[in-house]
Amino acid sequence: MTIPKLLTHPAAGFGSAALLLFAAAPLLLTDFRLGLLAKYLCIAIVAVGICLAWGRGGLLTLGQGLFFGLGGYAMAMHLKLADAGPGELPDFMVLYGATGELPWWWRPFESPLFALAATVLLPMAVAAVIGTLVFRRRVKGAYFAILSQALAAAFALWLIGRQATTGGTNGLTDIQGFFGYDLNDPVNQRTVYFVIAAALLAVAAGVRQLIHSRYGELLVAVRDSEERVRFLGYDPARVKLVAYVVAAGAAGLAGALFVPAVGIISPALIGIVPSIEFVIGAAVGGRASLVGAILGAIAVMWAKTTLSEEFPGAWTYFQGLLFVVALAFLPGGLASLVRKARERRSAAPDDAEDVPGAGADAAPAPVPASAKKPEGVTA
Amino acid sequence: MSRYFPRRVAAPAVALSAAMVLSACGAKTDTGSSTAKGVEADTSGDTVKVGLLNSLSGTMAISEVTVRDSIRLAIDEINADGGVLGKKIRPVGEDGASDWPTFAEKAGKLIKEDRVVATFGCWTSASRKAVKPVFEKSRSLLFYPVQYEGLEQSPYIFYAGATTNQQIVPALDYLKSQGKKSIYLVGSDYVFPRTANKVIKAYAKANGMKVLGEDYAPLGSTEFSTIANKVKAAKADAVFNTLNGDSNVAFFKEYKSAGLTAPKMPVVSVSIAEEEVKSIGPQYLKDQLTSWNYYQTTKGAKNTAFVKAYKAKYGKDKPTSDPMEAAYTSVHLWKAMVEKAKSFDPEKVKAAADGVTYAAPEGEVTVDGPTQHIHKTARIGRIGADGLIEQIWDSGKPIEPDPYLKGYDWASGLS
Amino acid sequence: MTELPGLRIRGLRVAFDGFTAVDGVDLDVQPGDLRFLIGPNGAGKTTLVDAVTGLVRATGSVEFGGRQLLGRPVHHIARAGIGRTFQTATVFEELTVLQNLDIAAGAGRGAGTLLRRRRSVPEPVTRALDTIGLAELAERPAGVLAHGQKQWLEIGMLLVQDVRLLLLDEPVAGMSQDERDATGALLRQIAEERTVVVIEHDMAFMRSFARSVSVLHAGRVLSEGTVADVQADPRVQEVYLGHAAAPAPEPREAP
Amino acid sequence: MTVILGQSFTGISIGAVLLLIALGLSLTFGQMGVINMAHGEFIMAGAYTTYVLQKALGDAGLSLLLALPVAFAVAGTLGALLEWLLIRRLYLRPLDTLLVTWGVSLMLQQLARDVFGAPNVQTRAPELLTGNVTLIGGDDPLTVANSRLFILGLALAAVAALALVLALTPLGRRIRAVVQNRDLAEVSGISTARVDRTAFFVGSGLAGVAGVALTLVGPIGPTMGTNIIIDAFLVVVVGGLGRLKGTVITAFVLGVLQAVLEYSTTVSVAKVLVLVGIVAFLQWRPQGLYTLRTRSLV
Repeated sequence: MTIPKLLTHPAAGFGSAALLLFAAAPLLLTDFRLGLLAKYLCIAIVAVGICLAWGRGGLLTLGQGLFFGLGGYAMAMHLKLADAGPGELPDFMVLYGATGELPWWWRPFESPLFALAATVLLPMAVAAVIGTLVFRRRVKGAYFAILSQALAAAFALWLIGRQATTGGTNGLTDIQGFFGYDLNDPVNQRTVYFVIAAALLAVAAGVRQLIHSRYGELLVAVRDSEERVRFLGYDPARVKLVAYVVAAGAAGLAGALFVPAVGIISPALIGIVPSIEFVIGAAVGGRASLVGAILGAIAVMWAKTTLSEEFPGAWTYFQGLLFVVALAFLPGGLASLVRKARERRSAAPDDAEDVPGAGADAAPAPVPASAKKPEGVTA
Repeated sequence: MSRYFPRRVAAPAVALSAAMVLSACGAKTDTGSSTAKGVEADTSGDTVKVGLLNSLSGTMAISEVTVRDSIRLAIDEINADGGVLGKKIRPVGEDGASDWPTFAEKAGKLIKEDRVVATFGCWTSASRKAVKPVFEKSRSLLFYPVQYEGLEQSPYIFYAGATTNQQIVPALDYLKSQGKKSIYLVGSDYVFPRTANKVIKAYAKANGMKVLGEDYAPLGSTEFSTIANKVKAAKADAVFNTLNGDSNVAFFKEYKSAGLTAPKMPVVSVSIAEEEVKSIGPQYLKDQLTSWNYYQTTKGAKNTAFVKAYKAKYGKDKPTSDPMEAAYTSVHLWKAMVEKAKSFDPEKVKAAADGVTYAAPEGEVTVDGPTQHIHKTARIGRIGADGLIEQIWDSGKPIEPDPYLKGYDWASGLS
Repeated sequence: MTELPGLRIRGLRVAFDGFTAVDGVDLDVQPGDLRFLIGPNGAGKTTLVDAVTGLVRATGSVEFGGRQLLGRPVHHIARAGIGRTFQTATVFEELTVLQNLDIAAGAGRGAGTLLRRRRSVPEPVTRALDTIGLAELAERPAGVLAHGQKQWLEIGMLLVQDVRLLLLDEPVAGMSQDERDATGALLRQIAEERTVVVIEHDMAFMRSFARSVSVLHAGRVLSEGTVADVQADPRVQEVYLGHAAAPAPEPREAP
Repeated sequence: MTVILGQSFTGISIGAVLLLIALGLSLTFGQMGVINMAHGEFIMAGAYTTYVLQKALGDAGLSLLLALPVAFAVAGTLGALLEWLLIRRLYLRPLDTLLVTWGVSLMLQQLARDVFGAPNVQTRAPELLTGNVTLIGGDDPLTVANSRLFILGLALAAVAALALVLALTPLGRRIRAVVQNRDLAEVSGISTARVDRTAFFVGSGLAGVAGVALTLVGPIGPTMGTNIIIDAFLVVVVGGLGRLKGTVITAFVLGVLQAVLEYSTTVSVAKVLVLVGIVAFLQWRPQGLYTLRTRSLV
């Protein structure tokens, strides 16, 4: 292997990412900025799932807030109960008039194991139910996107309406401990950061494996021509379901890790607007490219923090512009620019290029001539 | 060979992180939080920074921008007057973007990165609840300018707005004195209205008033025909309104369309100040009631000067309102506390707080040390056709803050 | 070699919003046949194939090897050994030729295989690559293939899918004469082991390669038999040429 | 009894508002298949047009009447501009259109904030429209708000106008031709690009008209569009793409459903139930209430 080849090798990418996340960032950043980075990494975990479901599977998941929220609340419920101590009610319940009894659906979250499992499995189970129903009925494209949005909005409304048991608009806040460790302690905050960074690498590695597997090729095939795949004897509903459920699990995990990193989970993170914001990072970086989606999510979050510190109004314009430019004029995201540049430099085919869909990446799926109508449902 | 790589890399990554977790264990919760230290503010130079934390974008920007403006006015006045303890104040503004986690993040930035000596801001209870742990963990001070639902007393927050017994309870007293026997509760679906309504129901029960109905609309909801129908059918003597923001516009338009008027069934609002009157339109609000501690029309030389200074700085058509006045006052109160303590150190400022007074536009206010709330005068106002609010009743003297309503027997079951 | 199943259609009817596209078709395709379906535009040829493959809802009966197909989901019908192509070649443009074939070969794969990477080329895929003559282009994205090559790739996908019955919708449309001949030879070769039904407008192609022909008109089977039988049928001449009594329909370019 | 009647009318009037905000979408989304998330901001543009006209003219009644055509033109122009600048490049990518127009909506909101200020602005309603009509007198009178009657009338008039335009005018014929078979229409000499733009102009213009009507019942502010856009989309989706009839029926059914649920539960619960109900309904009829059965492959 030549040196340049080594540098572009995926393992080198993972290695340098690990180096950056575990060594460089903690050394260079203040505790506060590291905390912010932890938050960005959580969003990047959601973006990894979106990369799989949307970039590879063509499922525009505009309702990831739902799964992010399920994971976040599952984690926060346990932490609130742990803070309150055995037999005690969380502080907000006392304040907002619960009748002294812990609601039945809170009880299982007293167990740390149940809560931890629920952060990932609960969103996956919900996604499995939604996905089974929706994909079986061949609801797709924009219909699917609007339905996901409606569900996320409904979940946020439901949480808001049940203040005594969910904290209402406040959400669950003022979380003190994380499985016995005091979150006030900067050392523990750092640990939380490391956990999140490791989770991101693990999820990215897992999704990368999926993308490069036969399943990953099949998923791209379903994205580009679902009907054709069906005639090959596959059930596309099941192929899509897997991607959707995995993306939901990633979002749930991200939500769960967001709680100790930021110390709050609230309906404001679940509704329509945050759900769309989850997508923008992946869109800017390159929805079909794993690295693109991750870096895109981090960069957009970083831009939001920085720009909104200086010019709050400008951020909104900038965000709008990002959507327009990234999607209308650069559908492959920044990743497609990088790839083009690399291709121009070396005409020789690269080892890493045998990724399905790498060529045109997120360039729009070819649409049969008869499909000038919106993607929707078929008979 | 690249195809084998994910497992190879994933394994070291997991091992590495496991090692990190094991080696980097900090304090356990059960050992007490002794290792958690407050963040020291930077008071070394000849200026000190204070944080301004308000929503400049998103749904709450409507209200919070005006608060930001009045805080800046107060800071300008203090700087023109020589500053605090000989140091000029440098405001550092942050946008909470109407999003509670963002508030928490920005609070952290102000305290840890900018090392501000105090922070002024927040509006919704949700944003206050989100930043409360941040200020407590860092042992830094927040001055909160808006009336709220009470039942809170953070050691690192000064509450410059009214608590329930300075706004809601007086409004109920006023309705009772007017012979109103039944009320209908309408509010937005969030903490303040729900908690306020709990207080109102307890009061009503003890005072022989009937609560004929209680309805909540999601924040931002603009469809109120059903609620107007329900209110109309209930035939209450008065409506107690804790709706927030946009919803008020739709509610009052619907209320008027349903043929309900102030003489027939007055609405007492606790979230509508001069700024909101302007955006709803006096056409729909004429003669309706509000309960606050300050109006633009409040008498007194101090207020005349405040209103004049505000309009000079921000424009003739800009009204002043209660939260703006409270925010403005909170900056001056902080200055008085710091000067009494002769230090910017939060612990010393807290210790010096009790009994600090300031001649505010609303009249003289006094800090209550134990609760970190302010003694304030309650005022009932009536909205005029010109959009200004005219005071029709006041409590006569500042009311002692009682966030947990300990002084009221009927409130014993509330917290 | 096991007994090849045949296709048996009885009283097939497909209606869209009042318009009946297929109106009571009875059709038998014997195992190992190379059957051509011809007929003017709107005769119901493609709709017939749609109905057999489960794409549109239909009434009547479609049996393949004795198993009823109507009412079953598309992917079940596909797994029962029935494959089809479309008028416009639909291959997965962003995947390579090899990946296209590998997916076609894998409908029966379990989760374990699916979640792993493709390590080697399955034997049927290698064979299909040779059969359709695309071995050289195996690593190219299917999107860059020439039109005819895409059609061959589609046929190749049906081969690795190991279908017993191939339903091809205008496979030589837009091909050069050489390509047509190559395709025809390929179809003959395939028909030795499988049953093939071809929808075609190209009469010269039909004459060269059909073993039997069915003529559809207005949703019904008008005539059936060998090429010669059909050409001699006056009803067929009328449908194609109005009242003229030309001996045979002229070759006609597909649109 | 009065309550039931009153609530039924409330349902109808909620339905009328839904119909107005969804009507433009039934053209741009339902017929042309463009998912325009900035539709809500065109409604906002209509509302601000009313505000500006009233500032300029003073008279509430006159400015409201004048606002109807002006808002149609303003919002329509914005729509045509959006179509020309962005959407026409994206006809084959409906999902990307969704996100791009979302970005546009963000920018339009911020623009409104910068031009008109973050706080809501107010318009005076003409005195005639602030009162109500008593349908049943007596101790428990049943009254109907004039503003609601106006909106109901406006909604029905707009539906009738749109239906007539689609059915009778050359423009309508061209739109239908393009919707049914774009390629064939193109071959028959119809400039599909121009039809697209005109249809988008009309659909967006209808959003502007809805904005004028909303000034009578709700707030006028930068975020007014976001609050209603999803509702509008759901109406069109449930009604079935391409069917005006479906949109009309769905708007009123959802309005009445919302009113009934609001009355028997709470507003929040009603909203959640309606949303979940819609998702369940689409399970049962994924193509909505009314559908066009065609032979199209995808």
